[in-house]
Amino acid sequence: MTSHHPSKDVAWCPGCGNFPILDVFNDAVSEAGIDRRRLVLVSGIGQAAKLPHYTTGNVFNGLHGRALPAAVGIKLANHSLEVVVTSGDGDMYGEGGNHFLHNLRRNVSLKVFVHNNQVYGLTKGQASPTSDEGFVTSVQRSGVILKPFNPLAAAIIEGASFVARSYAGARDHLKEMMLAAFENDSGFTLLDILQPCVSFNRVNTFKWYSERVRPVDDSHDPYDQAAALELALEWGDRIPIGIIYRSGRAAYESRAKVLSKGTMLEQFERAAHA
Amino acid sequence: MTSHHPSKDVAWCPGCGNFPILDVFNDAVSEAGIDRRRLVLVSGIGQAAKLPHYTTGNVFNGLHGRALPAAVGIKLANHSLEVVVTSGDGDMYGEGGNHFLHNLRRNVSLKVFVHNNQVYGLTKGQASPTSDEGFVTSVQRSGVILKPFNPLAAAIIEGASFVARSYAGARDHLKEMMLAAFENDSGFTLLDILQPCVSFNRVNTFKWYSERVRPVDDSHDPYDQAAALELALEWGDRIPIGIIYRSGRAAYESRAKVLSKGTMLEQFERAAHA
Amino acid sequence: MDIAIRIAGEAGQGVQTTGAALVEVFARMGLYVFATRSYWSRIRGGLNWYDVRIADRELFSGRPHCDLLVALTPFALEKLRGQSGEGAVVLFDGEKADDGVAALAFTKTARELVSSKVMANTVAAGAVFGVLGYDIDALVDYLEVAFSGKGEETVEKNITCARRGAEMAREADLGMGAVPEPVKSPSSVYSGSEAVGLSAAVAGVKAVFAYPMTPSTAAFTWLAGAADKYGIVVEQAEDEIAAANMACGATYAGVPAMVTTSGGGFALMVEGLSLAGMLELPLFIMNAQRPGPATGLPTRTGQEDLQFVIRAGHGEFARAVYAPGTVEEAYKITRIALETAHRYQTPVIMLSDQFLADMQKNIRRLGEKIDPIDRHVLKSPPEDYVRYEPVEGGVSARALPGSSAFVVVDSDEHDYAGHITEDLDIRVRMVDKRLSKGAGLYDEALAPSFYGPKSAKHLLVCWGSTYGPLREAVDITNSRGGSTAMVHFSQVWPVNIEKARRALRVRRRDNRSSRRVTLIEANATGQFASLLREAGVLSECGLVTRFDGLPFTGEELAERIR
Amino acid sequence: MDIAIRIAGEAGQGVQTTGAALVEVFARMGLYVFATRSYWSRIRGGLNWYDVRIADRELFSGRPHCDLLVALTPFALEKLRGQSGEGAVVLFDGEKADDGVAALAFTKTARELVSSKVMANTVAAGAVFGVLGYDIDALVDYLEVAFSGKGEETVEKNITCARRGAEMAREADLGMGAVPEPVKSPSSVYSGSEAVGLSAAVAGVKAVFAYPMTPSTAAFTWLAGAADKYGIVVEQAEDEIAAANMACGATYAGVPAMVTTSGGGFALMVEGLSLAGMLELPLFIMNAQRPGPATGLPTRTGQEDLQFVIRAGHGEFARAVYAPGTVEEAYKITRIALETAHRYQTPVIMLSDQFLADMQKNIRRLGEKIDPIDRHVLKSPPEDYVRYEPVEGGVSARALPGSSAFVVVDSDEHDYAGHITEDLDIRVRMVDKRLSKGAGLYDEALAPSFYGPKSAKHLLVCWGSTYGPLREAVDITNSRGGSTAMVHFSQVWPVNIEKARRALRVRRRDNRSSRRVTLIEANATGQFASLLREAGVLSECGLVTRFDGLPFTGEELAERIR
Ligand SMILES: Cc1ncc(C[n+]2csc(CCOP(=O)(O)OP(=O)(O)O)c2C)c(N)n1
Ligand SMILES: Cc1ncc(C[n+]2csc(CCOP(=O)(O)OP(=O)(O)O)c2C)c(N)n1
Ligand code: SF4
Ligand code: SF4
Ligand SMILES: [Mg+2]
Ligand SMILES: [Mg+2]
Repeated sequence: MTSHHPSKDVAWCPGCGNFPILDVFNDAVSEAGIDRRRLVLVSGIGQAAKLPHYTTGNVFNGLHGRALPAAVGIKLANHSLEVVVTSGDGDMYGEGGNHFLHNLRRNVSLKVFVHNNQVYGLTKGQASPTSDEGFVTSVQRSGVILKPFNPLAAAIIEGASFVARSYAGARDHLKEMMLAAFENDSGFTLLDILQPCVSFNRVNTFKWYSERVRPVDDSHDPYDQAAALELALEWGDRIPIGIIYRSGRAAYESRAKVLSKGTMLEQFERAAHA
Repeated sequence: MTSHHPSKDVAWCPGCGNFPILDVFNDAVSEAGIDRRRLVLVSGIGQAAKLPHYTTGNVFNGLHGRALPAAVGIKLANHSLEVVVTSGDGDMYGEGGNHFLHNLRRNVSLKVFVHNNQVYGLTKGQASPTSDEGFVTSVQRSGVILKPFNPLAAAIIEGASFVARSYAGARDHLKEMMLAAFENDSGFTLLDILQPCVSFNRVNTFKWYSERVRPVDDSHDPYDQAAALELALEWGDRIPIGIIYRSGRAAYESRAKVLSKGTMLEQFERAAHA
Repeated sequence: MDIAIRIAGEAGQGVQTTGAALVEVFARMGLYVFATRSYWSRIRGGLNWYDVRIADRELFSGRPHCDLLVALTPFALEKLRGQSGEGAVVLFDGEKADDGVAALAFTKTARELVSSKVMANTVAAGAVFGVLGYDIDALVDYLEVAFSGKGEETVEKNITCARRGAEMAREADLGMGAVPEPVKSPSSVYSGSEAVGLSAAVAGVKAVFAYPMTPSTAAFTWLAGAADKYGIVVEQAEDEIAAANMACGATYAGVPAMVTTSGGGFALMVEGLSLAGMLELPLFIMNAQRPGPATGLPTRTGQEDLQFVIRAGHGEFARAVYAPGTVEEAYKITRIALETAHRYQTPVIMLSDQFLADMQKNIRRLGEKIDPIDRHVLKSPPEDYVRYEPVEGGVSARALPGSSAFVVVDSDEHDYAGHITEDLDIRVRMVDKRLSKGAGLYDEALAPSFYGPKSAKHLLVCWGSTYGPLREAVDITNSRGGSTAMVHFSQVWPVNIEKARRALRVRRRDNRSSRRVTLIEANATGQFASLLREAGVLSECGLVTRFDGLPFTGEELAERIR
Repeated sequence: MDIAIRIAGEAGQGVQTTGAALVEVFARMGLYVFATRSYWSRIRGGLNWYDVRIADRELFSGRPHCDLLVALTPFALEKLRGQSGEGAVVLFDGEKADDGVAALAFTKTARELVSSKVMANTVAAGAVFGVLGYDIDALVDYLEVAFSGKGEETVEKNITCARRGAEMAREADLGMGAVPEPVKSPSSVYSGSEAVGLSAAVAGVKAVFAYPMTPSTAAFTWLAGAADKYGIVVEQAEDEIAAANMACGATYAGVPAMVTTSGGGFALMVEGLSLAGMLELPLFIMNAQRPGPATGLPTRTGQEDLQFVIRAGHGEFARAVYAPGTVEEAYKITRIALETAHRYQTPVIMLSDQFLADMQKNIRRLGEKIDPIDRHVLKSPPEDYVRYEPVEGGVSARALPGSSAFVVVDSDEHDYAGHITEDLDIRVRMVDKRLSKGAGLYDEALAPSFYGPKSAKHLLVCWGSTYGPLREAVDITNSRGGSTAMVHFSQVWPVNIEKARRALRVRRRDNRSSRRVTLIEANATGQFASLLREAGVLSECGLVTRFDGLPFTGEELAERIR
């Protein structure tokens, strides 16, 4: 695979948890046999959101918080494309929270990979929606007093097709999760990836995560919503990673009548050449 | 209580579920002994959001979807005020979804009454986030294919202090819930009120709701999150109404250091007269 | 010869049904029709009315006073009687009324006759026919078609009601003197919203994203109804921010897309607009204006967002802003707007308003056959394709993702390949590239149209939906011995100085017109006047404004521009 | 006599620490200091630099070329060497280098000397002192204070490093010829962001809402740090829409509130701005500009949002827009902006930019004692108080909720009491009321300031942060025999025609100046020039622009305005 002008200069800090995610992503895309020319990487703004520039594919690097609506627009225009959203916790759950919420419900087949470092990296260390209580920053001087946002639980409740968590420090696990995500074509596919930020999060470090992450039990049935919720609500000494939930709902594309006649792009081109 | 120029002309349709809500609201405010001069009614735009004009109190009728941030601003400026948000399902959960999500986490002591008619009333009947699947409208011609948003479950998961549901057709229950809401001063207080829209929702009618709503069992412990979630996820033949959840978390105001020295308004005035 | 009929009552009472039926019938009869709607922001109650004006020549505007008022409620009677013309016939749905008002008890009649309250509307429509003295058969024919789906009995009942209504009017001796003779008017009735929706569908718009907002919802709803026929994905977004960004995504992927909204929703799309400017996407937004600020008057009309939409968005990028003046133009300009967006790969905004969105007129049938615009995309892009090749004129070749090329777009400043850059030399080149599109847009900007005698001493200038009222005002004033002509801009940005000066008879020397010039705008501050000054077109002019939320009418304007 | 020092390296390498230390030390020594920062949008790597300029007279701008470059990485050396002035001293943190570059190995030295990589910064600072020939004791004194909290050992180590750095420079015989003599310069250093934050705190801002966005975050962060001291609730909003609406709520409840953002965030606040216009709330927004469109260049500077912020928001309402030119003015104008917002009960925007936000200068100490503005609120409103009493000038008496009055505000068009209305006569009166504030704002608009000889033949016009560079350019050109003066607008909306004409020597007759006029703007399209044309102030002028994201400098401008 020759790389198509990927930015040579990677803007991440040495040691950042984004590097292993990028590596594993490249592996997983190859292993899944995804045609990079049909791959569209959609992102917002943030450190995680720069990933598309460091790999090969089509890229839509949009506005902070607005990766999801752009991705939905792309997928609805041409649902034959593999649309992967790569985003940060601030981008996806903060500024983009309303889109996250409603796209869980909309259930368009997007692969949504959130690099969750529990902090705003690019803007230098303010609290993000997933920052733990007590997390001290230049703005949250006495520590965060908001309850951390629970993306997995929200996704389970509001209708996502596939909900998983992995960790940048567990490469094999991460690859397995990405491959499972690529395989799921029945709607919104959320993979929340715990990602240490070595520059601004001195609490949730590689060590911190490594001591806590635990793969979910093989016995866990991802179709069991109550069990999934229980796992999703766990956070602290044990942090479950793995496929937490599958809803079994049909994807938006398969339910929207007009898409059954081909992609909108094909429909346009048919009309144009008729 | 003499009314202060409340709009004489009520713009609701005859038979609308908003009327009993307004009645009960007035009763509950009186019964709770709330000083109307310290009461601030904050709303966005929609049919429900017109309520403040039909009763007596201070009114901040802001933008569609933006009642919550305005209410938070008011409460943080003067937390001695009783701030009640009155909103519709589109206003609060649709356009305002991101504020809903993050204010659950922020846990400022607001009383948030959502008139949930499962439809956009004021704009003539499009689907709202809570519309049931299959609901047919002028826009959703083949019926809604998005999964209905579950506000109670979201509120339970993301940290609201108090989560309840009632029904416009159950006046006593509704009053009880409003009184309980007024009593809760430890954070975000959500009361979702099922409200028939006689003009645009021909599915979820008074009859439909009446046949389904069931008060939660006395044995239910609202501090039990798992049990609360189970109730919140119930929807269909049985729709639980009552106090679903209490988190026991402390309110934002009691945790923000700067507010311990009096309201910001007092602090300003102290400085101005120093 | 023309007659203005006003049907007025509460929301939800049938004003809409009756008005719409009359419009259709009159058009089928061969009369020229022009209808407007006036309504409160509520579902029941309040005061709504439907103005149906008919004539034996083409109409372009409503009239402030009606010749025939049909008041369905006491409130409607009270509020609108004073706004009826001298000698107007006033019908009231009741059993008694003041002098000069004919109490015709439509509801009672319908209840007695066919045990239906709803069919009071048909009685009223019949009464209108009675008053005007038109053959009731035209209405009967229409009712047969309109209610055919509801069964024989319903049809019969409606016909009975219509005939009875006409009789009641005749019995009460309410006949009007002269009425317009049916001629060979075009028989297809369209509203502005329908014209926009149809044009978009025909042009090959394949994705429509919106969040409901009056008065833009009508176009959105029309497109939802046409989705299956034309093959359009119509998705209600969670908010306007989503709508704009979804449309950006869809256009990136290659399909023409559209967003419909009104001022407050547009405000939320501003960041997305700037995104489209940076990504060079053919984003197309229709902003159907209503009076502001903030929520303002949701169901009223105005032209208050002109300067806003022209400058909206942080940073600098090229755009075009159109403002069609009539139903026909709404159809024509929607396509032009989409074409411009695609030719220049840049956002385009179309300003409509409640007046244009809701106005109805019978015109020649509009094309319904799909005839997609040219998207100007590369069929087989080269392997080494880069999205932002700097070229003369600023418009780089456009490829689509999923083809043989990688398509990289970025909201950060980017290099030719679309990748994020901090190279400030490239920055300068990219700014130049993006802004150089402005030259092409400027050259191609639509010339303003001229109506009236070339030699007129007083030039009246307007833009957007004010076209019709002003055109009538020109005719009225000239018929009264005045010397007026009008200049109408259906594109308001960029303003092509040469074209504008020519139309306005402006001398280059001092930017003054050789005629008296008056701007007509439905806002309080004269936004287009400022724009002409800024563009260096015209340094001074008079100004006539209206900002109460109602549209101008020809008669009113004729009074005010003397 | 002045010297420009540039410390350059990667993000996270200590550029910031070294630069900031030098600024402080020089100011304490009695030198005039002016510092700017240039950085990429990343946390590590890339190329950042800190420009510290020192002189024996007041400074207003940076310089394009430095006299002393301290390159901490090969990349910094490669990129910036060419931008050093003729005969500049170039230090490189390495063991060998090309001719003309002194390899001083700061990192190696620090590691060997005190086993710390971080203290390479102190070695470098010492070397700067060595090159300049200033007494190292000034730096030593500073280090004692700066590191006193970190313990005796750290202080000692730093001192050792500083002394060694100075020695290294001397040993390498790198002494510069003439350097500015310390004089009695003011010793308090502020950045533009600190000045804004401090002014807001002093003015009694009690609620600050923001979503982080470079380059506005510095002011937000400063206020977070001052929250306990001044009593301010500082809350990070979930998005910019929330921030604007939270501020609207807080002002309604009676406390001065502030929102900080940059262009893209401002775009999201536009609907909230319109809300404040309708509700008549004293919303105060600081927009620290950066180059766009969209994400653009997050850490760079520009003046591209002028027209946008002036027209932002649907519907029509009055507003004021300020654009301070210097650190002192940032302090002064922040207060004026808050006062104007409260006096007129209308939104006010202050345009800053990355250049102003980050620039540092030593000036006389700014007031730190709280001195709240007058909110113009009724102490005991009457029982029958109505919020929107129509009064001459449009500013109704303002009461607060929780007092003896009910305060009703509504984003719909409303009656005097604040309740929603569909009465179109009231609508007209309310529009008139809201817009009539414009007259007062117009009268009170700050007159532009003038600098240079009254008789100058060439007038240079600028607004906002371009003040400093242009002021230096005026001095430079005049010292070279030119005849230039400058006019600076620190308020850009409304433009008071009379005041502007007077400053610009414009004749009423033909809107031309009796001098040659050139506008200087950090955007590509000359937005302020358009504004002056629109306002009817000035019909023609020259234009000098810069839009690569870097600030103007005096020298560069002097070259370009010949
Ligand atoms: C509308 C808007 N608001 C704010 C910003 C500034 N901004 C850029 S990235 C970012 C937060 C990034 O946090 P996250 O998404 O968690 O990404 P990370 O850098 O941590 O990977 C913010 C606030 C912006 N670019 N646009
Ligand atoms: C920014 C913006 N978008 C859209 C609208 C139009 N609008 C007004 S109310 C409403 C929906 C109302 O639905 P809901 O909140 O459920 O209230 P209901 O009328 O059903 O009580 C919409 C879409 C608006 N006023 N502002
Ligand atoms: S700031 Fe944090 S998230 Fe960003 S690149 Fe550095 S380590 Fe990674
Ligand atoms: S439209 Fe529905 S919600 Fe609105 S007033 Fe009528 S019945 Fe009530
Ligand atoms: Mg993050
Ligand atoms: Mg609703």
